[in-house]
Amino acid sequence: MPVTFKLYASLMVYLPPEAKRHAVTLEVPEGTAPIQLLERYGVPLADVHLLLVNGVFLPPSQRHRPLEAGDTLAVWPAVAGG
Amino acid sequence: MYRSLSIDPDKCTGCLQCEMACSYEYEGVFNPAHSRIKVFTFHQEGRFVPYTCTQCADAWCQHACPVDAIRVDAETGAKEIKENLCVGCKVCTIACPFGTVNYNHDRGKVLKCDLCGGDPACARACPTQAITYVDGDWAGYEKMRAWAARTDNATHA
Amino acid sequence: MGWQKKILRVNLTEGTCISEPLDMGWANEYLGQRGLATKYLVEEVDPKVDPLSPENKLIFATGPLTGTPASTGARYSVITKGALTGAIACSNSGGYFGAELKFAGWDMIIFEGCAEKPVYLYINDDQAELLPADDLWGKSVWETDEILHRVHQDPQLRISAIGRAGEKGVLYACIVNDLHRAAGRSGVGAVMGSKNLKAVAVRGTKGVRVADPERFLKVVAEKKQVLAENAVTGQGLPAYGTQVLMNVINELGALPTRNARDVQFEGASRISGEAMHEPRGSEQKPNLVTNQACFGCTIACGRISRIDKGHYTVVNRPEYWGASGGLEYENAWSLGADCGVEDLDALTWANFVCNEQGLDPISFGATLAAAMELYETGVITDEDTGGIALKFGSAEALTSMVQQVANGEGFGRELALGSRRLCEKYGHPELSMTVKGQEFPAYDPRGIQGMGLTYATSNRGACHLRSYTVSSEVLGIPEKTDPLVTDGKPALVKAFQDVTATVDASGLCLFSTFAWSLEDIQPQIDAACEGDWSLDRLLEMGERIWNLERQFNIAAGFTGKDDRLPKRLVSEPVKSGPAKGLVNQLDKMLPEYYQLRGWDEGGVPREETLERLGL
Amino acid sequence: MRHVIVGRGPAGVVAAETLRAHDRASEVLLIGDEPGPAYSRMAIPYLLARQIREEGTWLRHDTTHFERQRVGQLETRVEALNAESKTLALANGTTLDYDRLLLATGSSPVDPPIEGVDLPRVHHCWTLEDAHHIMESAEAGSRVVLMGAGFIGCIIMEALKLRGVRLTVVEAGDRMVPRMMDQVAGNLIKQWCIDQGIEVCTSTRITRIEPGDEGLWLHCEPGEPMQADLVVVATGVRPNVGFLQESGVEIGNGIRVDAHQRSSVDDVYAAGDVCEGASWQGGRGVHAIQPMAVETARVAALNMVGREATHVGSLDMNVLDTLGLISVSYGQWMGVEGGDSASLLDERSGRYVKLRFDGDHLIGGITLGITEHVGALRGLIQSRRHLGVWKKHLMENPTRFMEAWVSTVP
Repeated sequence: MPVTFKLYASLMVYLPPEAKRHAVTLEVPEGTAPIQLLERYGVPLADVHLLLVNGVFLPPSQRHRPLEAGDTLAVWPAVAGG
Repeated sequence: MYRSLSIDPDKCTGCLQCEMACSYEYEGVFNPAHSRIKVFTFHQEGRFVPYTCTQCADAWCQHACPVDAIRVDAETGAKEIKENLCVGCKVCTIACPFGTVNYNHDRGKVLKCDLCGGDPACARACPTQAITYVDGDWAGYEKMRAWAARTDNATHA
Repeated sequence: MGWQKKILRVNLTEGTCISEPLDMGWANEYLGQRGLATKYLVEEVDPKVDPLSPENKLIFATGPLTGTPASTGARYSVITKGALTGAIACSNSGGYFGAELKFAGWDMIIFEGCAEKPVYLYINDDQAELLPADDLWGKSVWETDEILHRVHQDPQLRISAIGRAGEKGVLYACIVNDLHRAAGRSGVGAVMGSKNLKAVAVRGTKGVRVADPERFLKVVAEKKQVLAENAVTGQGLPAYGTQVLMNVINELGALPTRNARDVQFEGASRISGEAMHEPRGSEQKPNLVTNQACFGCTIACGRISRIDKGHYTVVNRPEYWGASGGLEYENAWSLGADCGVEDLDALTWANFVCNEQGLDPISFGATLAAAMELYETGVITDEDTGGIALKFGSAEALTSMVQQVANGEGFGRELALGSRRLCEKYGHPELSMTVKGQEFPAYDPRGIQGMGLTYATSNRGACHLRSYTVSSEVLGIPEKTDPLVTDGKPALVKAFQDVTATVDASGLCLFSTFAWSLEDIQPQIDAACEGDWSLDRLLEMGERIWNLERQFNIAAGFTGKDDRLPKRLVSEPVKSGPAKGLVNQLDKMLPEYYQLRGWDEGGVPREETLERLGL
Repeated sequence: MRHVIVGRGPAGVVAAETLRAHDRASEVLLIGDEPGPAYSRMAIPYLLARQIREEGTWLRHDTTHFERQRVGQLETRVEALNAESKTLALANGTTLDYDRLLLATGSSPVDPPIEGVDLPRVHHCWTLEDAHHIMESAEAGSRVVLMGAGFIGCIIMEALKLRGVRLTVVEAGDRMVPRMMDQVAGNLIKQWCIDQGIEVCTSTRITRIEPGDEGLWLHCEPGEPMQADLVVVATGVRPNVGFLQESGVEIGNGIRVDAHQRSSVDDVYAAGDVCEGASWQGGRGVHAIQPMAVETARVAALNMVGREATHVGSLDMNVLDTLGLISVSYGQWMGVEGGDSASLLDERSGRYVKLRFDGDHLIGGITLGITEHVGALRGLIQSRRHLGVWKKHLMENPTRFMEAWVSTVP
C-alpha cells in the first residue's frame, strides 16, 4: 500500500535519496506501523518528538498502530517556534 | 606551554555572555562596557568575532609601561595590570597594536585580559564553545602570534 | 536590585529630561517591564485619549533581569495606548537596546507630550537630552542607525528608532532597535511618530547589579544548562529558528492561507525554515547566513539572511546584498502563506523593508492579504491600486506594496490603515482577520482551538504571544493537548496568559519557556531582586497584570463584545486537513474563561477578583 | 665581555634586561647621573598630583631587581667617550672600559632664550628634583604660569590643576599640542581647558621674567604682564649629546643610528630619546616617546649580543589626558599629498576623529574623547594593512577602526 513519509528539520538526513524536499512516497506492506518506517530508515527514536499521521498527533504509545493506505506520516524532532 | 584562549568566531552568536562574565569577574557588576573581551559584530556578513588580548610573548604593553605595572603571571603567562602601580598614563593603550588594552575612566586605570588567573570567566560563560581555554599549542593561537609578529616594529631573527 | 530604581521622564512638549526614583511599591506589585510600565500608564493616562494625541504616553521599559546573565535577559517593552487598536499596547523586543538602557542606569523611559519639531533622545549614562532630528526625519531605521553612530562617534551606541512608516502614521508601524529587532505590534511606532520622536540612542557604562550575586550566578548557570540540554532550545531553535513551524502548522492544517480562506498552503515547504538552509538562486547559497542571539541569550534563534543577488528585488541594489534580519515564522506566514506568495527571497526582501522602514510584518502581510481578497472578489480594482494586480500569490504585488506603505504612496496609504479599517472602508468588515483591530498571526483557530480564545481575549488585540497554547496543543510543551477540542482550553489559556505576563515583566524572553517553567524562572528573579519572590507571588502577579490591562481596556470603552473572532473563523468550516469541517468554537470557551478569571458574563472583572488581586 | 649602558631611563633599563635575557655571562653595567632608583619621567605628573608617592615613579619596583639580574649600577656622569680606546671618562675622574656601549642618555629641557629663566621659582618639570621644587611652590591658590602647551606641558597641567593652583598656560604656537594635534583638535583641547578654569593664551610669547615684590612678573607678547608665584618651563627638549663632542660619533639632531641602532662608531649603539633614527614613514628623526624608547632599546640590546634585529622605523604616537579629555595621535596625522582624509567632529561633546590614508593604507590619525581600542590604529598603520572594502567604511565612519582591524585578523 502507498504511504507518504515526511521527515523534517534535522531528521531530513534520514530520507532516502529519491525523496523530494521532505517527502517520499513509499510502497509498504499492509499493517506497517510508523515505528517500523522510522526503524527502517534509521531515524533515532530518541530524536522523534512530533509525529503526525494525516496531520493528527500520534502519541508515542500508538506508534505501533498500523498505517492505512494513503496515509501521510510526518515526523519532527523536538521543535518550537513563536 | 601556557594555556591560551582559543576563539572560533564561526561559533559565536553575539550573546555577550562573555562580556558580562568578564566584567563581573573584574568589578563585581554586569557591565559589558568594562569587559576585557569584546564581541565585534559584522552585521553585513552576519559574523560575530570575540576579541581580546593574545598575551603576546614580547608584549608591547608591558615594554611600554613606564612604571612596571604590567607583569607576567608565572603560572598562566598572562600579562597583568597591577592596579596599585598603574598610574593611568595610557601609554600601553596606544602601544598595543591589537587595541586590547583600554582605559577605565571610573578607576583611572587601564584594563586588559589577565586570563582570570587561569580560569577565564568568558570561556566558562560561553554557551557555544566559541571561546575555550586550551593548551597553548593550539594552531590558531600560533597564527595570531604570527600576526602579532607581522605588526612588530622589530623583526627578530 | 536587579532594578536601577530610576526612571527617565521625558517631556517632549517642554523638552525636558528628568530623573525620578522608580516607585518601588509598584515594583513589588508588578516587578518590571510589561507589568510595571502598565501600572504607570494606567495611573498616568486617561484610557479614553486618542492614541496619537500628545496626551498618550509612550513607555520604554526593562525588567529586573534585563541586562543580567540570566539567559534571554535582553527584553524591553514599549507600552502605550495602541494606535492600531486603541487598546493597551505592549510590544516586546530583544536585541541589545534594552540591556544598554539598563547599563546606562535606567529602568524605563516615559515619554509624554509631543515635540514641536522632530527630536531624538540621546542617553549617555546619567546624561539624557533631546536633540534635533530634522536631518533624520524621512530617513529609514537603518540610515538613522548609521547616522547616529557617526554623529556620536560611538560604535557601541544602541539605537531604537522608527522608520518612515512611523513618521507617516502607518497604524501598524513598529519601533526597531539594533537594525532588525522590533517592538512590533499594535502600532507603537505610530505613537512614537505622532510625538515627533525619531529615535532613542543609548550608551551605558554603569552596569547592572543583582541582590545576591553568588546565588544568582549559580542558579543562572544551572538554568542555562537546562536550556542547553533541552532539544528545542538547545538544538531546534538555534538551527531552524521559529520558522521550523511552517511545515508543522501546514501539516496540521492550521496555517491561515490567502486571508484564512484556506488552512494549508501548497508553497509552505518552499518558504519554510528548512528551505532557508537550501542553496538556491544564482549564487547557490542558502538564504540563512547564521543564527544570532539577542543580548545574553543562550538559545540564539534569530535568523540572519541574505537575498540572492540575482533576485529581482535586489538586482542593481547592492544596499540589500548584505546580511540582515531574516524571516521568522510569523513574517514568513504573513508575507507568504497569507498572501499566497512562495518566493522566499521576495518574502525576505519584504521583511528587510519592514525592518528598514519600521513596519509590523504581521499586520502588513495580513492587511495585504485582506486587500488581495477584496481585489480578487472585485471590490477593489486596478483603479484603486494604481494598476497593480493584488492577486494572491503575486510576489510583485507584495514587494511593491511594502514599499508603497513604507513611503506613504499610492494604495499603500490605504493599506497603512490596517486590515479592519481597510475592509470597513470598502464595506466588507467580515474580511478583516482581526480582533480589537489587530491582525491575527500564523495559527488558524479552527485547527488550534485554544488560539481562538487566545486571540479573542488578548488584551492587545489578536496575538499569539499572550498565551501561546500552540506549545501545548501542537508541540506538547509542557504537555500535549488536542488542538481540535475545546475542553480544558479556557484553563489552559488563563494559565498561559498569567505565566506569560510574569515572564514578560521579568525581562526574560517567552521562548525560554519552551524549556523553562516558572519554577525555573522564579529562583532567578528571587536571587536578582530584593524581597521574597515566591512562585505564588509571581503567579498572582501575572494575573494582576492581566486584570490591570483588562481594566485599562474596559475604561477605554472595550467590552466583552470585543472578545470575538472574525466571522470566517467561527462560521466557515475549513476545507482540508485534520480540522476539515471545523470552525472555532469560541462560544463554548468564552463563558468558562470569564468564570475562571472571576469576571462577570460581560467580561468585566468582579469586585472580589479585583480585591483579591489588590487592584 | 662588558656591556655598558649610559642612561637609566626606560631605554637603558629595558636594554639592560634584554642584554641579560640573551646573554647570561657578560657584565652589564648601567650608569646614571641621578641619585636613587631608576625612575620614569612619565610618572612625575602623577607624583605632582599626589596620586602616587615617589616609589610609584620607579621603573622597577623590586629593589633587588637589578642585583638579581646581575646588572651593575653606577651613579656618575659620563664626561666623554673615547671610541679608539673604548673608554668612558667619568665625572669622578676615573675611566671605564667597555666592549659594547649603549648610549641612552635621553634628552634635557631647553630654556627659552629670555631674561629671567634662571630666577628662583622658575623650574622645568623634568627630573624628580624639579618635581620637588614645584611641589614646594605649587600650593592651593598659588599663581602658576606654565610656559609651553606641548605634550610635556599638557601632562603637567592636570597635575598642577589638581594641586588647586590658579593656572595660566602660555603657548607660542597657534594651538595647544601643535606637534601632536591639528588645529581642530588643538582648539578643542584649548576650549576644554578654558572650561575647566585654566587660562590659556596661545600665539603668545613670554619675553621676559622679572622678580617683583609679590612673586614674578612675566612680560608677554602680545598682552599685559602677568604675575606668578611659580613658572614651569616646558618649551621643549633636546638630546643629551654634549659629552660626545670629540668622540667621532656622528650627530645629527641626535646620535645617528642605523636600523640596528648602531652609531657611526664600532661597538657604540644608541637608543631612546637621544638617537636620531629612521622614521616609520621614511626619512629620519628624533622620536622622543616612551614606546619607541623601549623598542629601540630592545633592538640595540639584541644586536649588542649578536642577535640581528632590525628597527624598521619609529612611528610617532602619543596619548594625552588633559583634565579628562583624552587625545591620541599616530603617525602622519597631518597627511600626505594625494592621500584621503576622513574626520568627524562633535564640538559639543568634545569628540573628534581624523584618519589619514595613503592609497588604501592608514598612515596616521587623531582621536579626541575616544579611548576604546585606540591601539588598533597602531596595528593598522604599522602592519601596512590593505584596507580593501574597509577603506570605504572608514571614509564614511572613521570611528570604526577597531572593526577594520578585527575584520582582517585571520
